[in-house]
Formats: sequence, structure tokens, C-alpha cells
Amino acid sequence: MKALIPNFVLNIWDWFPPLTQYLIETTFWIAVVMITVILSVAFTTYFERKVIGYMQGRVGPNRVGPWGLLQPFADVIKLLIKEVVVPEKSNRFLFVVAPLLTLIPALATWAVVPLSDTFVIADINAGLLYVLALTSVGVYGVILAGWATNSKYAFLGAMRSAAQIVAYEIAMGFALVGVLMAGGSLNLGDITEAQAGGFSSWFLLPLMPLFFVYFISGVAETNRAPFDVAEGESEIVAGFHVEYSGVAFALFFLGEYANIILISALTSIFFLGGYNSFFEGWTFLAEDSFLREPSLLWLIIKICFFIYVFFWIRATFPRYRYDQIMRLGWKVFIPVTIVWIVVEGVMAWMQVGPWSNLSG
Amino acid sequence: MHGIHLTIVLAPLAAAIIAGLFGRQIGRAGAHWITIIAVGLSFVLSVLVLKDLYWDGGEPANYSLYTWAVSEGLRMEVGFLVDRLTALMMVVVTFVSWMVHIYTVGYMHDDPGYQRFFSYISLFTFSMLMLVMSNNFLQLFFGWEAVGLVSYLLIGFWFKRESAIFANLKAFLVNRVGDFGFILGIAGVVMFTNSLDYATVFGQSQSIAAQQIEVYPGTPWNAMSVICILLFIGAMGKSAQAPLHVWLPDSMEGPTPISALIHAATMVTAGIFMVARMSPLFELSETALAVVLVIGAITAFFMGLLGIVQNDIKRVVAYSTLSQLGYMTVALGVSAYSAAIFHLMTHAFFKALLFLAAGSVIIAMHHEQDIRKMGGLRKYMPITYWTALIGSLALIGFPGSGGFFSKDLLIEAVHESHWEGQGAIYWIGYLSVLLGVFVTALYSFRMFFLVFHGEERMDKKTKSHLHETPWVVTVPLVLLAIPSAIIGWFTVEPILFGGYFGDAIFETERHDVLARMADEWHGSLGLVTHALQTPIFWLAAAGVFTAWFLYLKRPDIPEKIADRFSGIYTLLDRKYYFDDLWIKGFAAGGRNLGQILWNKGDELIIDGIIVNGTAKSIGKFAGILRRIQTGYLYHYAFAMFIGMTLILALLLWA
Amino acid sequence: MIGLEHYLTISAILFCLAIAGIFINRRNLILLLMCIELMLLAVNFNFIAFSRHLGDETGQVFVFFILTVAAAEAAIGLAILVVLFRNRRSINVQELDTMKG
Amino acid sequence: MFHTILFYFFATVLIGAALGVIFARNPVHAVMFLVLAFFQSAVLWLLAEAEFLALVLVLVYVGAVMVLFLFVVMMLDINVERTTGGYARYLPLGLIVAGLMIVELVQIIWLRGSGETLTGGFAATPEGYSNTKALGAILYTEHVYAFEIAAVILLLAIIAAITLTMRKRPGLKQQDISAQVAVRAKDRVRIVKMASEKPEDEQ
Repeated sequence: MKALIPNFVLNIWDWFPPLTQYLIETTFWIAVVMITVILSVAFTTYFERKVIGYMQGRVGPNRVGPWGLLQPFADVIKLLIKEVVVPEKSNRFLFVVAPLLTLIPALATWAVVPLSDTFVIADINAGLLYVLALTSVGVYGVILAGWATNSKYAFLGAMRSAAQIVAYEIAMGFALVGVLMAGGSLNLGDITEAQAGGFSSWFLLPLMPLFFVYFISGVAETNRAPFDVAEGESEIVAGFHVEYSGVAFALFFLGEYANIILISALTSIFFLGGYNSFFEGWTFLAEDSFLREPSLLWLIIKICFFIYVFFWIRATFPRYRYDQIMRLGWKVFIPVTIVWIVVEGVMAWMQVGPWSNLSG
Repeated sequence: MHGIHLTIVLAPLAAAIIAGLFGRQIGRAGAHWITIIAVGLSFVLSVLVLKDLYWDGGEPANYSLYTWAVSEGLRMEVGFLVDRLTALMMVVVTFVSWMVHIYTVGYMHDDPGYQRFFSYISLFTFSMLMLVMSNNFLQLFFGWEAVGLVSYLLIGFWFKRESAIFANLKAFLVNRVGDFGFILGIAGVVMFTNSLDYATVFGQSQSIAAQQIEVYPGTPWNAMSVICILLFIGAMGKSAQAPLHVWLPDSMEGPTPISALIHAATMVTAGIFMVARMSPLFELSETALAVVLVIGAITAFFMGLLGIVQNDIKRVVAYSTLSQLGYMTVALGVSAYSAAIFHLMTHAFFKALLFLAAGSVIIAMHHEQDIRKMGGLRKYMPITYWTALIGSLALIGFPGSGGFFSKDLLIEAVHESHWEGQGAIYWIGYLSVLLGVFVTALYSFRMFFLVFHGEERMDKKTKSHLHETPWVVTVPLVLLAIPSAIIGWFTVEPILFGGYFGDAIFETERHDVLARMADEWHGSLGLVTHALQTPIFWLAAAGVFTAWFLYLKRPDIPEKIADRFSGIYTLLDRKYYFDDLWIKGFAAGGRNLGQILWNKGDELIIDGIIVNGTAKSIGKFAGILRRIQTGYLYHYAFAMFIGMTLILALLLWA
Repeated sequence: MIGLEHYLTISAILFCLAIAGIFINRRNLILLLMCIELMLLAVNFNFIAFSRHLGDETGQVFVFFILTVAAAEAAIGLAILVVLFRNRRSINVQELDTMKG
Repeated sequence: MFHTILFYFFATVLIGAALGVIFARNPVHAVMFLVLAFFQSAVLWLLAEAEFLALVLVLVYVGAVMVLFLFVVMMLDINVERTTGGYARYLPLGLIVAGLMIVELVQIIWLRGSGETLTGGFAATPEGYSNTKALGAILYTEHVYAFEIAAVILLLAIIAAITLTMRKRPGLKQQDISAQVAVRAKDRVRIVKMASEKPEDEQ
């Protein structure tokens, strides 16, 4: 990469103090990742509409640009030029801050996500904890939005969402404890490395129940159907963002899809080996085949698959009733994870079957 | 032997519990059978104990069974001291109790409280045995109070009668006065010896006698005298010595069997027994002995006088009991403990006999107790008549009867007792007992003649039903009449002169009147033949004659005498105003004092000033302080914070 | 270099502000609870600073337990507060004086 | 240098947030300031290389405890005017005392520090040091009983909070899933056999 950069640029670069170099470099990579994610969000919305359209026997967006590919940009422009209506009796500051609070954690989490075996923005020790911490912060946006709007519908939506997110966070945390035990590290890179060696080394098999719990909890965390009681159009209009319009609404939208991508990425990393190749152990492939090398490509494929699952679920399931959601979270998922943590510990200790490879 | 002792004590207790708590289940017959068997067992075993101690030469037993508590070296135990004195008492108590049990079957036949009664008298037997068998002061006190309790319960047995409730309350309260002295005496003993055990205390008697105690500052008294007088006050209460005698006549409200058992034969003699048991202490205090003598003499003579004017058959016997208890006390006062115990024993038999005979008469008369409404019962109830005659003769000391030996020798002992410094007291004692003989004979036969001889003064209806009482009543009469008549013949010599009691009774050389009398002792027969030459016999004979003359020959004279000497008669009739003294004087005075203390002391000073006043002043003070205590968290936090700031400031800048 | 006393200073300032908060905001029970949380935070600062200064992780273990207990305390405290509000319709400290003598 | 700048920056924000907590009129704002304060603290702890606790602070406090606070603050219909009144009266006194105390404490800290070699900053951690691992190592060995007790305390807190706030409203209809599942058709539906037409004789 350095070869592509002209010499004088490098000279100027060397002239900067190391601290400034570090700052510029980090900022650059952060910007790259962020822009990538935001662009992905745009196309994810398109992807969703297409997927659901075909599932429902429609074609989805097909007017703007070839195959409707420019549709997301049209939407963005529409949202940007619309007026942001702030209700008179609302709490102005929090009303504005709330959408940001949903988006920022979703983007900040990407800092520790290993995109390939060589690249991660911040390779920190307690990456898993960082992920958990930031996921738990995401709830603020929803609560504050609901409260600041000063509307009963919005507030109801916020309360539902907050309770739901707090509840599923616990199940998520427990599922990640299983992952942590299996990987023997809190660093996401190390966890991915622990899954090197092909499909059989992935945590999917030994941690199957945790995988389901984590992914479904992830769906719930993002307030996606069938856990979208926070919005619940048919009951409370549009829930916590009922009064939002324009850019503010776009930010919520952005946050939600960023979260979808993030959850998909994390699920891939935790259970499907992240950037590791599907074909790693396939010896009939050439020794140096890119198909056997770990790379960003594999991660993207996995992320896309999970995003697709998100939409698939949305198109398939009716919305849960609120009390059933809480029951599922507290009475099913948490016990399942606890039991499976014990099972995993015992199995790994006794070196049984697929668990024998785990470091726990 | 320990097992036997324990069985003797516990058998009546067990019977009492069963009859008392399960009376309904076991029924009337069950109640009397179980108690009679239990007390009979006690009697038989007591006889065995006596046999072992006297004829088989067994050693006295003194042991502790159970330590109840130890407090600063003061051991509170349950234990038995069984020597010959105890054995004698045990036999007397269980025998009379047994007789009374049997008699009760007849006497209480129709009473609804049948089982309760048997439970009580068995319980009494247990208590009395605990008292006499005790080897320490605490158990003695337990027995002392327990017999008092049962006495209280039994006097008020017919608790629906106003008079019975009054009588039992009176008995209880008067006994409290005595018990107060008694417990102070025990406290004195503990104070000087730090022990409750007889043997230990007696071992230290010399050292107690050598000490002084200042009850009032500046007037040192001999410790032994104080202790002995206090103990004797207890005896005065229990043994009904003047002036604490007032409860005994009233106790006749209880059923007759218990009058015989408790208020004649056993419980009232507890005081006599106790003083005899404490002889090692009393011997060391001539002051105490003098007090005992004077009290006994007063009781013996003046209470006898009261018997003359009484018309209630049981009250006559009750006053005679008082008088005889006075005799025993006099004997104690002259250190003739053996004589006192001997008289106690014979008295137990003949007085129980007299009471039961009186009870038999009462049954026959359908619970009529006024002797003025009796007369000529001889031909209707021959067994009762003859046994009552034996009892009366024994009471007045007819030569050869049981009472003769004890009373005669008792008076003789008093006569012999003049040692230095006893001038006036000696004469008081001697004259009282001597004149008492006449009085005794007079009231005894007054009652006897009025009941069994002379014209039949009862109404027609009663008369038509008159007949001898059933066998359960007469058998105990006969069984008691036999010892009353003959027991003196063969017991007098071992008990009084044969050193029967051995170490159980202690007499100093100086006071040992019986030893002096022993020099002139020529056997029982000698005493009987000698009787005619003593003033005692002639005084008794004069009494009988006077009674015959006044109440059979010239029944009109007593009326005239009563009219002529109305002052004395009233004095006697009102029982020397003792009841008034106690009830209107002390009791009412106590009430008034209590009233004053209540109104002024308690309500005004304690409640008004001290209690409420303290509370009020604290309340006022707190009202001021309360302003600081707002109850708000931030005020406290602020206070803490300011304090911390000041401390830091001090550390830094000061 | 940033060291022990910097952290201690921050902790002291936080602590004093929290106490000041307790008696400035004297009406709202929730704010009192929050000030207490702030105090605990200040204490945790001290523990962490000393733990790092002495190179001994035990101090951080303490922080861990303080966090645990504080979380429990907050949960129960808020539960009590909710019940209180339900019964009294108020969480004003000055109105909670039923036990005042 | 960078480190120092970061420290001062976050410390300033932290203190500002703390001031916000105590001065905010609106309880929701106060809660948000507290969240901010926790965030800044977490960053400062990260600077001190106490990363595990820093992240746990965010996870537990920001993610759970403060949400709870927010919940309660929002749910209870608190009269903001009434609960913040009388605030100016005590403000000067509180601030004076607090300021005095801060001055004193700071003076003590720096007085004590000046005599010793405290000013050199924290000692560097060895290569490959993992704060989480080190903490875990002593937490599960030396302090394992305390750890268990902490777990029990949390359980207790859960139960206490639930029992305190749970109330059964009368007349509330609840779904009984097992009863629903256990329903059989024959309990609900009665099939009656009858002729499709009326018998002829009745016509």
C-alpha cells in the first residue's frame, strides 16, 4: 500500500510528530470503517426491501437506477431535505441527542471487530467486554427518544424497548460467557483465531444453543421483527420515534441497520469463525488457494447471510406479544444459557466430542 | 435405704398428682384407694426405717440427693436427714395421715370435691415428710411453706362458704407473719455460716453464739439469740403460739379430718419439731429459751381458758390443741426437747382421736356442731363414746393413759428447770402448766358431758336419725384409741430417759433437766402409782369434778357465773380481743398505711414527681434537643461534613 | 506524569461534590441516591489509584465488590422508592416524616 | 504528554458532569449527567490500565443501574418544581463547605505526595499483562468466598426488588399457557347429532 503513496507525502508524514501520526492514522481508519458501514446500511435497506419483496411475491424497489440500486440514495436525500419537527412540549436537547445515542454505540463497536486477520482498529484485551458495554449503552437512545418526545405512545414504546433490551442483554452476556470460555480470551481476534481450522473448529457446533440464543437476542436487541414491540405500528403508532422526522429519523434508521450489520458481524465472529475460510481444512484445494486463506471476504459473506436471516425472520414471523417476549427472555433464554455454560464447562473438562478442542 | 426414704416421700406425692390431675378418670374409689395405698406404703416403710434405726441400731442417714443451685458457694440442695427424731415424726405423721385417709372415706362420702380432698391430704403428707426429713434449711422452708399452702387449700376446701374463705385467708396471712420471721432466721443462719446444711450450721453454732449483730445501730445483740428468736417466730406462726394463734380456731372451717390431721396432729407440731431439730442452736441462747418458755406458758394457760366458753365442738378441741401446743413449747423452753417431742407424739394420737370423734359426732348430728344442741349421745354411738372418753382421759393426763406420761413428766421437767437467772420466768412457766391441768380437765369434760351425757337437747328430726357412724369412721377411732391409751407405757422410758434421740437432740449440761429427772425414775408403773401424790392428778380430778358439777348436776350455774362475771366472760368470749387487735388494729392499720402510701407516697411522690416528673422533665429537655434532630438525611450529612471539614482544618492549619 | 495524587484529587473533588449534592438537592430522594452512587464512584477511584500505585490487584477486587454491592443497593433502593411513591405519591424527603417524634 | 492531555480533558468533563448531577433541575438530566460521569470515569480508569473495571463500570452502571434510575425517574410522575424548590437557599452554604473541603483534601493529598516519590506516575505494567486475567486470578483464588457472597447478594437484590415492587392488581386477567395447551376439543365442543330435516310426521 505504501508504494502507491507519493514520496513527498511520505516526507511530510515523517515530519509529523509520532503522536500526530498516530492520531491521523487512527482517524483515517475509523473514517474508512465508518463510511463503509454507513454505505452498507444504505444498501442493506435496499437489500431488505428486495428480499422481503420477493418473499411476498413482489419485486421491491426497481425504479431508481438500474434494478432500483439508487433507491437508498433517493431515500437519504429525501430524509435530509425534510424538516426536523421538534414537538413544542418536548425536551429539546434530549430529543436531538437521542438518535445520536442509538447510532454511536453501533458504530463505536466496530473498533474492536477484527475485519481480517491483519486488520482491526483497536486490538484491545477486553474486546468482548467492550462489545457488551457498548451494546448495553444502545438502550439510551430509545429511552431518551421516547421520554423526550413527551408523548404517551413514544413513552410506552421506550419503556417496552428498554425492558426488552435490558432483559435480552443478560441472555446475550451469558451466551458470550460461553464464547469466552471456548475462546479463552476476551480479545475478538484471539477468539477468531481459536476457531481457525475449518468448519469443525467453529464454535457453532459445540455452542449451538448459545448461538441461537445470541442471535435471537441480537434480533431482539435491535428491536427488529418479531421483537419490534417498541415500534409496534399497529398498537402504538410508531413507538419511540413517532415524532421524529427528517435527519433525526434517518439517524434512528441508520442506527437500527448499523446494529443489524454489527450483530451479524459479531455472530459471525463468535460462532462462525469470523474471517476464517469455510474451506480451510479442505485439502483438495490448492495449498495457497485464497479460498483457504482467512480474509475479509469470508466475513462479508457471513455477515450478508445473517443480514439475510434477519430479513427472512421479519418476513416470516408475526410480532410477539410483549409479555411473551419477556417470558422468552427471562424464562427460556437465561436458563438455557446457564445450563449450556455448565454443559460446556463439564464437556470441555472431560474432553468429550466437539468440545475437546475448546480451550476452556 | 435411700430408695426407701425417697419412696416414703414420693409415694404420697405421686398419689396426690394422680388423684388431683386425673381424679375424673380414676373416679372416687380410685382416688381413695390410690392415696390410701400410697400413704399406707409410706407408713409401713417409715416403721421399717424406725425399726432399722432403733432396734437394729442403724446409723442416722444424712445425704444430699440433688443440687438445685449453687450461688457463691451457697449450695441449695434437696437432701434427707433421717435420724431417730425424724423417724419418730415420720411414723407419727404417716400413721395419723393414714388413719385420716381411711376416716375421710366415710366423712367426705357425699362431698363433690372428693378426689380433690384426697389429693390435698396426700400432698400434705408429702409436704410434711419433706419438712421433717429435710437435712437443710431450704428444704425445711419448702416443706414449711408447702404444708402452709395445703393447709390454706384445705381450710378453704368448701370455697363457696364465706367463712371458709375468711378463715383460710386469715390462716395464710397470719402464717406469713411467722414465715417472715422464719425466713429472716434462715437468712441470719446463711449470713453467719454461708450454709444451709444442718450439720454444717450446727457445727458452727459456737462461733455464731460468739458473734454480735446490730439490728439497730448501737445496740449489739447476740447473734444466736436473734437467729433463734426469728426462727421461733416462724414456729409461733405454724404452731399457733400466742399471739399468732388466731388462725387455728378459725381453721376449723375446714373438714374435720384435716382438722385432725393438720391442725392437731401434724402440721401445727412442725414448729415444735423445728425447735427440737434446732436444739443445738437454741441451747446456746438462754434469751431465746426464755422467750420460748414465756410464749409457751401464756399459750398453754390462756388458750385453755378460752376452751371453757366455746360452744362449737371443734373449737373446743381446737383451743385444747392450742393449749397443748403451749405445753410443748414450754417444754422446749426448759430444754426438755425430748419431753416436748414425746408429748407431741402422744398428743398427735389422742388429739387426732378427739377430732375424729368430734367428726363422728358431727356426722351423726348431720353437721351440727353446737354442743348445746347435743347431749346423751352415749347410747346412740357407743364406739364414739368410748373412744372419745379414752381421748379425753389421755388429754387430761389420767394416770396410765398416753397423755399422762408425757404431760406429767413435762410438768415435772418444768418444775425441775430452775437454773440461775430464771426466777420469774420459771414461776410463770411452772404455774401456767400446773393450773393449765385444771383448765384442761374442765373444758375437756365440759364438752364430753355436754355431748355424751345429760338430757338430749337436739331436735326431733336429728334424733330420729341418730346412730353409730359407719366402720370407716369407727375403725380409725379404735385404731387411734389404742395408742392413745397405751403408748405411754412402753415409750416413755426410751424416749425420755433411754437416750432414744441420741445425737439428734442436743442439750447443754446446765439445762439437762431430764438427766436430773432420770435419777428419780423408777419405771412406768412407778410413775403411775406415784401419780396420786402429785398435784397434777388432783388438779385434773378437780377439773373433771367441776365440769361434772356445773354441766351435769347444776346446769343452771354456768349461766349465772357468766352473768356475774360478765367482764371476764366477755373477755374470754372475744378471745382476749386478739382478733380485733389483728383485724381492726394491724390489718386495718396496714390498710390505712397502705392507703396513705398509695395516695401520697405512690401517686403523689413516685408517680407524680419521680416517674412522671422525670418523664416530663426529660420530655421538656428532649423537646429542646429535638430541634437539632430534624430527621432529615441532609442535615445529618451536613453535620458530618462540617465536622470532617473542621477536623481536617485542625490537622492542616492548627 | 499522571499518578496517584491526580486520581486522588479527582476522587476528593467528586466526593465533596456528591456530599454537596446531598444537601443542595434536599427534596428528591432519587437525587440523593444518585449522589451516593457518585460517592461510591469516588471511593472506587481511590481504590483503583492505590491498586495501581502499589501494583496490587486486590484494590481492584475491592472495586469489583463495591460495584456489586452498589448495584444491589441501587436495585433495592429504587424498588423501595417505587413502593414509597406508590403509597405516598411523593418522594420528597421532607414529606417522609412519619417517624418523626 | 498525550496521556496527560487526555487525563485532564476527561477529568474536566467528569467534574463538569458531577456538577451537572448536583445542579440539574430536571432529574432526567441529572441521570444523564451521571451517565456521562460514569463514562468519563471509565475512560480515566482505562487510562490507569484498569480496563476490566472500566468496562464493567460501563456495563453494570451505564447499561443496567442507570437505566433503572432512568426508568424510575421517568415512570414516577414527579413534580419537578416541588422537588427542586428551596434549592437556592442552601446552595451557597453547601458550595462554601464543599469548596473548603476540597481545598483541604487536595492540600493533604499534595502535601503527603510532595515528600515522597509519588509524582512519578504509575509504574509500567509488564509486557503481556492482562488486567482481566490478573484480576480473575486473584478473584477466583484468594477472594473466592467473597465472590460467592457477592453473587448471593445480587440474587438477594433481585428477589428483594421483585418482591417489593410486585403487586397483583385485582381483576387482572392472566394467560395460563399450560391450561391453554391442555385444552382438548371434547372439553369445548359438543357435537350434536340431529337429523338434517324435520321428521315427516311433524310437518
